[in-house]
Order: sequence, then C-alpha cells, then structure tokens
Amino acid sequence: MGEPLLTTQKLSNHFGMVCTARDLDLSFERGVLTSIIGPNGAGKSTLINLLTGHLPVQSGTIRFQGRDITRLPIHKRVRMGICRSFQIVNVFPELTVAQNVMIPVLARTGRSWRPIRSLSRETTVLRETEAMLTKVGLLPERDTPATALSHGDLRLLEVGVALAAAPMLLFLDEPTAGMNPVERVRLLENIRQLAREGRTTFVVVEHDMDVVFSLSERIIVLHRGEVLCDGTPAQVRGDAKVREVYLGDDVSDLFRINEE
Amino acid sequence: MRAQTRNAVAASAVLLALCAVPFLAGKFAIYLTMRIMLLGIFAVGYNLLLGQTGLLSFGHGAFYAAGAYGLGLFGAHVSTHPLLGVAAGVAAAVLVALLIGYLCVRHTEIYFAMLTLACGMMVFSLIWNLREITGGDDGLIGIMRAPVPLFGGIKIPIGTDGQFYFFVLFFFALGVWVVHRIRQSPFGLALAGIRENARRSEFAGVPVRRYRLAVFVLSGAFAGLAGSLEALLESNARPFMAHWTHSAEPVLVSLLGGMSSLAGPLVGGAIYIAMREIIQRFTENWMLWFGIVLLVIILGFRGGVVGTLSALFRKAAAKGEG
Amino acid sequence: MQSYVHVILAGLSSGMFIWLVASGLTLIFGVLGVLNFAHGSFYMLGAYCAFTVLKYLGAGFWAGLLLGPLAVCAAGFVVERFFLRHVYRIALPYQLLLTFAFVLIFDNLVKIVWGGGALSPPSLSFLGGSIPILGRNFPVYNLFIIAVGPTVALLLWALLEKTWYGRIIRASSSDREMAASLGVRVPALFTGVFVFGTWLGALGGGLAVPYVGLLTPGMGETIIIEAFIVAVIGGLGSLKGAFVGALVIGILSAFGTRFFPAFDMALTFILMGGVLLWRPQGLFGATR
Amino acid sequence: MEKKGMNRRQFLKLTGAVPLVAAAGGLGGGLLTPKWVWGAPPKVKGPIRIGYQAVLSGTLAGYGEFHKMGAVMAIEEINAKGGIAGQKVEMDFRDSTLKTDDAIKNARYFVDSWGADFLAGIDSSGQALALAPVMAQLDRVLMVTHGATEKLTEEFVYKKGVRQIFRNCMPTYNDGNAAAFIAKDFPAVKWATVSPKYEYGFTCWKMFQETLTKVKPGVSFIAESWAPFGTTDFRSHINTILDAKPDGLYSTEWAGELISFLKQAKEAGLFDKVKYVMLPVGAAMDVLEGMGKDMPDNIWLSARYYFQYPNNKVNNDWVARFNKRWKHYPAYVSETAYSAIYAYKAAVEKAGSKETKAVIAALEGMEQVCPAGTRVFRKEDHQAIYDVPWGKTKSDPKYPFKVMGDMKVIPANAYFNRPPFEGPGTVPPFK
Repeated sequence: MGEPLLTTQKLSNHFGMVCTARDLDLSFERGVLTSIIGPNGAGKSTLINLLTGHLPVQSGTIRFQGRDITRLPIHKRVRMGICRSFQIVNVFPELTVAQNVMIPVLARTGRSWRPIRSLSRETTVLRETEAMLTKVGLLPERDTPATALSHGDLRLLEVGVALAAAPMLLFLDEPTAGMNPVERVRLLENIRQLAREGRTTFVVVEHDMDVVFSLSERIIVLHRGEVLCDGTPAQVRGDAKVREVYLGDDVSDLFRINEE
Repeated sequence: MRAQTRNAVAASAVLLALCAVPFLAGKFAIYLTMRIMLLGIFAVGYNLLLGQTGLLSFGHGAFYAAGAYGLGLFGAHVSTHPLLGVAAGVAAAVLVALLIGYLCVRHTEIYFAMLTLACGMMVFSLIWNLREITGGDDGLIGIMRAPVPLFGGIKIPIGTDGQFYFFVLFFFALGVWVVHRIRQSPFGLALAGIRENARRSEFAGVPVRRYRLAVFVLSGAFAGLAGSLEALLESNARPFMAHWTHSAEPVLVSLLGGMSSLAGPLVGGAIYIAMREIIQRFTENWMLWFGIVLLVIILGFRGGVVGTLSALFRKAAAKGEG
Repeated sequence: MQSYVHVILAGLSSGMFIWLVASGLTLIFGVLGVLNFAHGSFYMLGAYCAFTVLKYLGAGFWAGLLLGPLAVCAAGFVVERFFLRHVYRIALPYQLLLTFAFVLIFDNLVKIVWGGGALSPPSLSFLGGSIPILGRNFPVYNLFIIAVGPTVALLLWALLEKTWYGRIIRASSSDREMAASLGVRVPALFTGVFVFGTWLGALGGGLAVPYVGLLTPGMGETIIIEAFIVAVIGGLGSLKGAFVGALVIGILSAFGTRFFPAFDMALTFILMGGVLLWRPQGLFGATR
Repeated sequence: MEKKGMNRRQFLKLTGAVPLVAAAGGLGGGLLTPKWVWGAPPKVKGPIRIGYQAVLSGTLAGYGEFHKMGAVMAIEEINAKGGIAGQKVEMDFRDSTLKTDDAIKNARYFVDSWGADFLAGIDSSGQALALAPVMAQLDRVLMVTHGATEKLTEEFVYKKGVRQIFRNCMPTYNDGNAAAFIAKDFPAVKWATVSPKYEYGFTCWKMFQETLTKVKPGVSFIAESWAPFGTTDFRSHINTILDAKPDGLYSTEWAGELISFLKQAKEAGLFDKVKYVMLPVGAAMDVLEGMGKDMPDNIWLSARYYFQYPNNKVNNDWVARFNKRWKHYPAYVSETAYSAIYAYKAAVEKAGSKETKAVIAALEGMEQVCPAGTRVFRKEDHQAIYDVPWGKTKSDPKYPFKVMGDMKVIPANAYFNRPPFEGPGTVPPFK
C-alpha cells in the first residue's frame, strides 16, 4: 500500500504509576479501515489522544506522511489531515447543526479569519456544509441548535464535524456509543461508504465486536498499553492471547463509558 | 429577507434618532448621549470577548487608558490632528493589548479574569508612577479638540459639544457596524465556536489561542477608541481609566443588557448611565437604589434586558401565529 | 536586624489579618463555587456592628467581637437564601455582578445608619499598648492578630477534617449530586456554609476595629481585593493555599514597602500575575 | 441559511435601543429650559441656583457631609434674611465621588440641565484640575472649597486664563511653605516624611524641602515613605521612618488615613523617638475628633481652617451657631462651604448681576469677612488669601479631643507664592 500515513516510534505514556502506552511502534496505512480494541484501561483513548495531540507526548515520536508531528499543536495536525471524533459528544452546543459543521470547513479553507465579510456570502463554504450535512443525513436539521438534537443525531453530528475537516486520517472514538440499532446501522453504512470513497482513512475505537469485525480490514488489540495482537479480523479472532484477555474480563466492562 | 430589511430599518431609525439628538435635546442630554455612545463603543467591543468568545476580562481599562494617554501624549508632542490622535490612541491600545494578551490568553475562565485584572492594575500603577510622562494621579489635563483637517484645506471644527457629538457618532456608528459585521462573519463564528467548545475548535483546525489573542486585541482596540474619544470629550486622561473598577464597567453593562446580542451592551450602557442619572436626581443615596435596580435586573431579566425582552417578544409572536 | 525583624512582624500581622478575611471567601468559593464580592461588605458590617456593641452599648471589645459578627450572619443569611441561591447555575460574571450590587447596597446602608464620617474606636485597655522587641515597640494587639490567624486556621482544619459536618461539607463541595443522593440537604448546607463564611469575614471586621483603628463606609473594598489576590495565589478554594498566600503577600508587601517602595502599588498584582502564569491553579489549587 | 432567526433577534436588539435614546433625550429636554440665558436683564432675577458637589460615598463620605452642613447653613441663613439681592437661593447637592468623570458630569448637569448660576465644592485636586477646562467651556464660576493643588490657580487661572475658577480654601502653600516657616525654629535638622503617594503629597513635600532649605540652611531630608491612597496598614511605613532616625517627621496624610497612621505610629512608639512632628492637615475636625484623647501631645498641626481661630466675635458666634444647628464642631470644609455661598452673595450684590462675567469682576480683589477671618481674592490667580494657625496639640477639659496650643500665625502674604509664579521672587521667603 506504499508509504504509511502515520507511524509511531517507541510512543510511551504514563499516568503516575499506570502505564497507558508502552513503546508503541505502529503504522497506519492509507485506505485500510482499522479498529483498535482492548479491555477497559488498555490505552485505546490514550493512544488516540497522543496521536491527535490531545495529550502531550512523554516519549517517542509520531510521524505523519514522513513529517515529525510529535510536538505539533492540535490545530496544525488537523490542518495536515489528522482529525478525530469524541466518545462523549463534544460539539458546539448552542450553535446550529450547520454552524457546527461550518467551523471546520471555514478553518480548512482558510476563511475563518475573515472578520467583515458576511457568512451568507461564503457560497463555497455553504455548499460544502450542505454537502456534508447531506452525507451524514442531517440536512433537515441544519437550523436546529445542537442541544435540541436527539442522541443519535448528535452522534452523527459528532462524526460530521470531524469529517468536515476533510481529514486524511480520522480517528473515531466509539462512534456508535449509546445509539439505537437503526441509527447504528445508518452510521456504519455511512462510514463504510466514506471509506470506500477513499479520501479518508478511518481508525475506529469500538467495544461492539459485531461492529468491529464487520467493519474492519485490520484490528489492533491493545492491553495495558501494549499491542497484544495486530492483524486481519480472522487473525485476531484466532489469537490465543486475545481470547485469554477477553475471557478473563467481565464483558459488561467493555460497554462501560470510561474517561473522555 | 424581510427580517434583514426590518433590521436595516431599525438600525437606520436609531441612527436617525441619534442624529436628531443635538437638534432636539438639551446640552446635557447631548453630553449624556455622547457618554452613552462612548460606553457603547467600549462595551460592544468588549462583548466580542465576553459574549462572543466567552472570555471574562477585568483588565480592559488598561486599553481604554492607553487610548486616552496615547491621544493625549500624541497631541502634546506630535500633532493635535484629532483623527491622527485617535489613530495613535488606538495604536497604543493595540500594542498594550498585544503584550498583555500574549501573556493572558493561555488561560481561561477565572484564571484569565484574574490575570487580566493583575495586568490591568500593573498598567494602572505604571501610569500612576511615571509622573514625568503621564502627570501621575492628576493625569493629562487640557487635551484640545483641534478642528479636523480634510483634503483641500477644509477644516471641520469639533470644539463645541454639538460639533463633537457628530465626531463621536461617526465612530460609534462605525464601531457598531464593524462589530455587527464581525458577529455575522466567519471570524465571528469561529469565536462563537471557541466559546462553545474550545477543545473541539482546535480539532476543527482553529488555532484557538491565536484567535483569542486576536479578539482580545480587537476588543482592546475598541477600548482604546473609546478612551481616546473620552480624552477629547473631557479634555483629560487619568490613571483611574485603567483601574479595575473601570474595567468592570463593560462587564456590568454587557450583563445588564445581555451579552448574547449586539444591542445588549449598548442598551445596558444606556440603562447604566441613564439610571444613575435619574436616581441621582432624586436621592443622594444613589448607590443603594442603583444596587437594588441591579438586583432586580439580574434576578428578573435572566440573560439581560435585551435577551429577556426579545424572548418575550418571540413568545408573543409565536402565540400570535399559533 | 531590628529592622528586618520588625518588617517581618509587620508582614506577619498584616498577612494574618488578610487571611482572616480571605478564609471566609475561600471557604465559600470552595464549597459553593461562588466568588463573593460582598465578602468585603460583611467585613465592613462586622466592624461597624462590633464597634456599635463596643462603644454605644458600652459592652467592651470581647462582647463586640462576639456579638457584632453574629449580627452580620443575618445579612449573610438573607443574601444567600433569597438572592445568591438563584444564580448558582448561572455564569460566574452574574454572580460577581449580584454580589457587587450588594456591595453598593451595604456601603450605602452603612452610610445611612452610621453616617459617612470615619468612626474611630477608643484605644483598648486590654491588649492595648506595645512591648519592646529588640529595642523597638511592637503593638500587643498585632501579636494577638498573629496568634489569632493560625488559631482560626487550626479550628477550620479541625472542623473540616475531623468532624461529621466537615466531611459532609467536603463531600458536597466535590460532588453536589452525589451528596444530595446520599440525603444531604445541599441547599441548607450551602446556606450554612455561606453564613459561616460570612461570620469569618465579619470576625475579620470585628478584629479590624482596633487593628486599622478606623471605620469608614467603603472600608471593605480595599480588603476584598487583597483577599481575592490571596485566594487566587493560594489556589481558589484551598484554605491551606489562602493561609500560605496571605503569609506570602503580607511579608512580601511589608518588605516591598520598606525596600522597593516604587513598586508597592503593583507588587501584589505582579505577584498574582507571576503565580498565575507559572501555576494557573495557584500554589495549592487542584489541577484542572 | 440561519439568517432568519438571527436577524429577528437582531431586529429586536436594535428596536430595544430606540426608547432608551428617546429617554436620554427626554432627560435633558424637559428639565433644561434655560430661562435666563439670553440677554441678561439688568436686575438679578431669581432664584439663584448653586450646584454643590463633594464626596458623599466611600471612605471619605464624611467630608461631603461636612461640606453640606456648611453650605446648607449658609443658605438657610441667607434665605431667612431675604436671599441674595432679594432672590431666593436654591442648592442642588451631588456626590462627586472621587472620580474625575463623575465630577465633570455633575458640573455639566448643574449648568446645562439644572440651570445653576454658580458651582462650588470639589475635594480632589485631580477633579479640580480636570474641571478647569470644563468650567471655561460652561462659563460658570466654580468656587473650589477643598482641592488644594496650587497648579489650579497658578497654571489654569493665572497662566492659561481660566477666569471662571476661584478658590477660597487654603492651597498647598500652607502645607508646604508655612510648615517650613514653622519648622525652621525647631532644632531638628534631619527630616523624613510619610505622605500620600500622589501629586498632593509629592508637591507639599517638595515645597517643604525647598523652602526649609532656604530658611534654614543645613537641614537634610533623609527618608520618604509614600503611602498609596487607601492604605490602612502603615506599619511598614513607620518602620522606614524608625530606621532612618530623623529629628523631625512631616506628613501630609489626611482624613481617615491620618487617623490610622497616628494610631499605629503611637503604638510603635514613633512619637517617643521623633520629637518634632508636623501635620499640615492634622487639625481637621475629623482627625481631632477621631483621635480624641489618643492624639499624642506636642504635635504641630494646622488645617485650612481651625474652629478656635480667629478668636473673634464673627468666628465664635459662627462656631456656636454651627454647633447648635448640627451638634458638631465645624470642619474646615464646613467653613469653606459656608463662606463660598456668602462669597457669591457678596459678589452678586456688588455686581448687581449674576452674570458670570460680572461676578468674576466682582470677586476679583474682593474682601470678605468670614469665620476664618478676612479673605481677599487675589486678582491674578483667584486664590483667597487668609491666615490659618499652626499649633501644638494639648488637652483641654472643655473638649473631648485635643486642641491647638502655642498658636502661631504666619501671615499668608509671607508664604503664598506670588504671580507670575516663575522666576525669582515668586516663592518664599520674600524680602
């Protein structure tokens, strides 16, 4: 698949005594829909936080398209093409759905610095916003404030805001958490569709194994900050260590909402 | 479209009414209207920071003072050209705001408020102590209102209050228009995004800290504009312009009027000045009554006078339609 | 040597004095999450009430110190129960504005009740006078203040850490909903804490009567800013921080006035700015 | 897009502003009808309106109350005897606070809205200075009754020609120059100061040093400690003085801050170590009463008026009347307020008009017999020249506070700076 999109070298992170990432050497290839799984506290969210700049890197390096981005601030990574969604809905609550999506579009197109020009004249931005809303299926709700949306719509918006930044690499942190089955199917279909279009490479953190195995081309299993297993769904399914970890764990744990 | 037209009509009506003030009202009313407009410029600019971006600053008096002293010192040492003076005042305010903003925008919420308070008070004591330049606590006194030279040797006098009124009105209208545009602009939306969710804004690709600095400096420029105009109006610049009690004024009027709208701080400022004036005519105990009025407004008008009234209006309109 | 010792003593007494005021402010912020601007007014009311008991009722200093602040608690109760309670959920600026309205009201009420002129208490017979320390007189009353400060700190610590009430208060301040679900009547508790904080402020006022030697309407406005600064330096909501912050401010400004007089107006603000830049949560504040 | 919703809100915001502007217009409209501005009639038409402002809020609120007592008493007396030139006198009294913009707003209100013929009051020097250009614009006479900065009369009245400003209270000359004349007779040669950290404090100390150096060569000034406005804790300042070990202490602290300072200095034993202490505004009534019996003995005091001086019928009667009316001894601002109203009465009756120009002409050079003695309004700078005493604190069983003993009076002419206020011969000592 050519040069990897993003690679890490000896990426480590500690919270006090707890190790949440230990010497991780990972690489994400362009166009490969990857899932990250693992029991609670395995370091999945930490990994995303490190890669997207949410947490400062304590040691190790991150390269994106060959460029060292270890110390790059969040917004610069976003501009380079790395974006994420959040596990707990994290949108702009008092703004309308359209405005929510418009902010990343403006930032990406370099128009968000324009102080005098009216938004209503930014026709390209408006068009792109509408296209994005159509894509995630929120066009009818475009003038609704985010606070007034249903939970499922909020999750869609969450993904929509992340997508609007037109990332090359997009991390989705439990995108279907708390969704009802209908909404879940819709969202997954969306993701699959977008992945097929090929502009964006998805990396998904999920607890729902059905989702993981139906969606992914590659699965990374984390355990206590280390990579337990990394391979195709079939390889992972057959891995003895993975079985051991998951059997020893209370399954309900997988659905607990942990921090961030 | 209809709403936009209505909007424009209302704005023109206000502008027209303001233009009529010098011809219809008495001298003191002209003066008070000027003070209301100055506070309006100060507050409407400040509210870009508080209402639009969600940052509470207690240091904007420093930029107001920078504007006034900038104009005063420019007038004393370089030129008494009022427009150049105002430009010098605004430039001074922008400079001070850049310096203070650079330090402060790394924090938010109460820490930002306290940091700006500290910086503002440092500017205050700096002005107080640099007696040779600033005149210490007496301030700069006797700042002149020279005529405004235009092309072709025409000079517009602004010496009397009636003339100066239009000078103020010009900047007031310009200032409000600029803020109105900013609120409708991509930049304004980015600021609102930062207010709603700063972390998410970063993940939308917005360099949050730089935007905060930009809006901080911008609101500082408005403070400087108001300060330089006040220096012309009252012919003085004084250290208390930089004091935190003065920095609290735009906060107070933004809250009074409502910080989520353009008109909120303007209405708040008008209420603040008019109310004090009215109360003072009836009693020496103006603080008591003013305090009581404040209580009533805070508890009775959640979201400020403008916010509450427009919500009521909307409800009534909805009922009418339904 | 004599000079340094006396500068430190002056710093200690003014620091402990600010601590007395800052303690109530900090307690209220820590538990209720409200920055109470009117705390300075309670300080002022405490001073006026104590003075009234002392002078007009002729009951002496200790009675004034006991009864005066108790009377102010009523004002604290009214402010919390009927006004402040309604703005807990609104943004911080509204709380500041509401409490600021009370500053105006109380300042003016004091002027109406006690007159605008400065009131000056007679000198104390007990605790009055001074004793020589290294050949220079130091007021006995200031030593008393230096002793009262840590005593109050100790009592507060014991109250919060060692008693059932303290545990409830701490639980409610870290998680209101949790405390409510455990059957704590949070609103009543908040009123109680607010009134107690008011009492602390008013106690500071009562102690100020001989310390400052002067009562004026508006006397609370200078002290509240100092108390704010102390609370911020120490870390908002942290009593330990406020105590240390008060000591730092007291001693440093005493040295500043003595040795760097050019900066004395800005000194406390420079200090606050420096601390905030270096550690935004203050010396002992919880990390965000 | 979301334009519709936004704009409706916008509309409301803007319409909300309209009634307020209208209200602001209304404020002036009705109340402002100038009845006698055009073409002054030859005879004085009444009523005569005096706008008075002094600080009525905050820590100095007591000063405003003392101003008011004096002014109200004068107006009651004048109206009981038929008013000024047969016209009733009306007064509006406003809180000047200590903010300059409030003082300017009040002045404009008095003149432009309420229709004041004369203004009086003003406590702070900063306010007085900032009002100078405003008074020129408003063209009404302002009698300053408390603000003491010499810059007001020297620069604004004399040099810049703002003829509308007069002052009937003692300027900084007494606090600086006269204090030096008193101090020259002391054996003290090393002086120090604790004074307010603003222009007033700086100016007085400078004047004191310059004059004392001239009249007593060999003195030195070894320490200065400046207390910012609002200081309540003077202990560090006191330490500075004690460390310097001066012979004499000079302090222009005033009002409540002086009380705090004196009490704390006494506790620290300052008055045992420093024998010569001079307080140019220490004999203010609020300080004397505030200190009560705690005032140390043998401190040299002065004030801009002291109720036991001059010991003549006019003054003694007035003090008695004042005491009867207000149950208080008069503060110096009570006297200056009282005399300011009477100065207007004398000037209007002399001019036969209340026109600003005529009244200015009448006031210039006018002699006025007041409780404080005879005031002469100097033509050049509009400063009233009168004498005030210096004296040493002592107990008197007749009063619940310490009074002045060993009274010394230096004639004002000997220490008031003289026009043209620059060059030789304009500052004391005069040949």
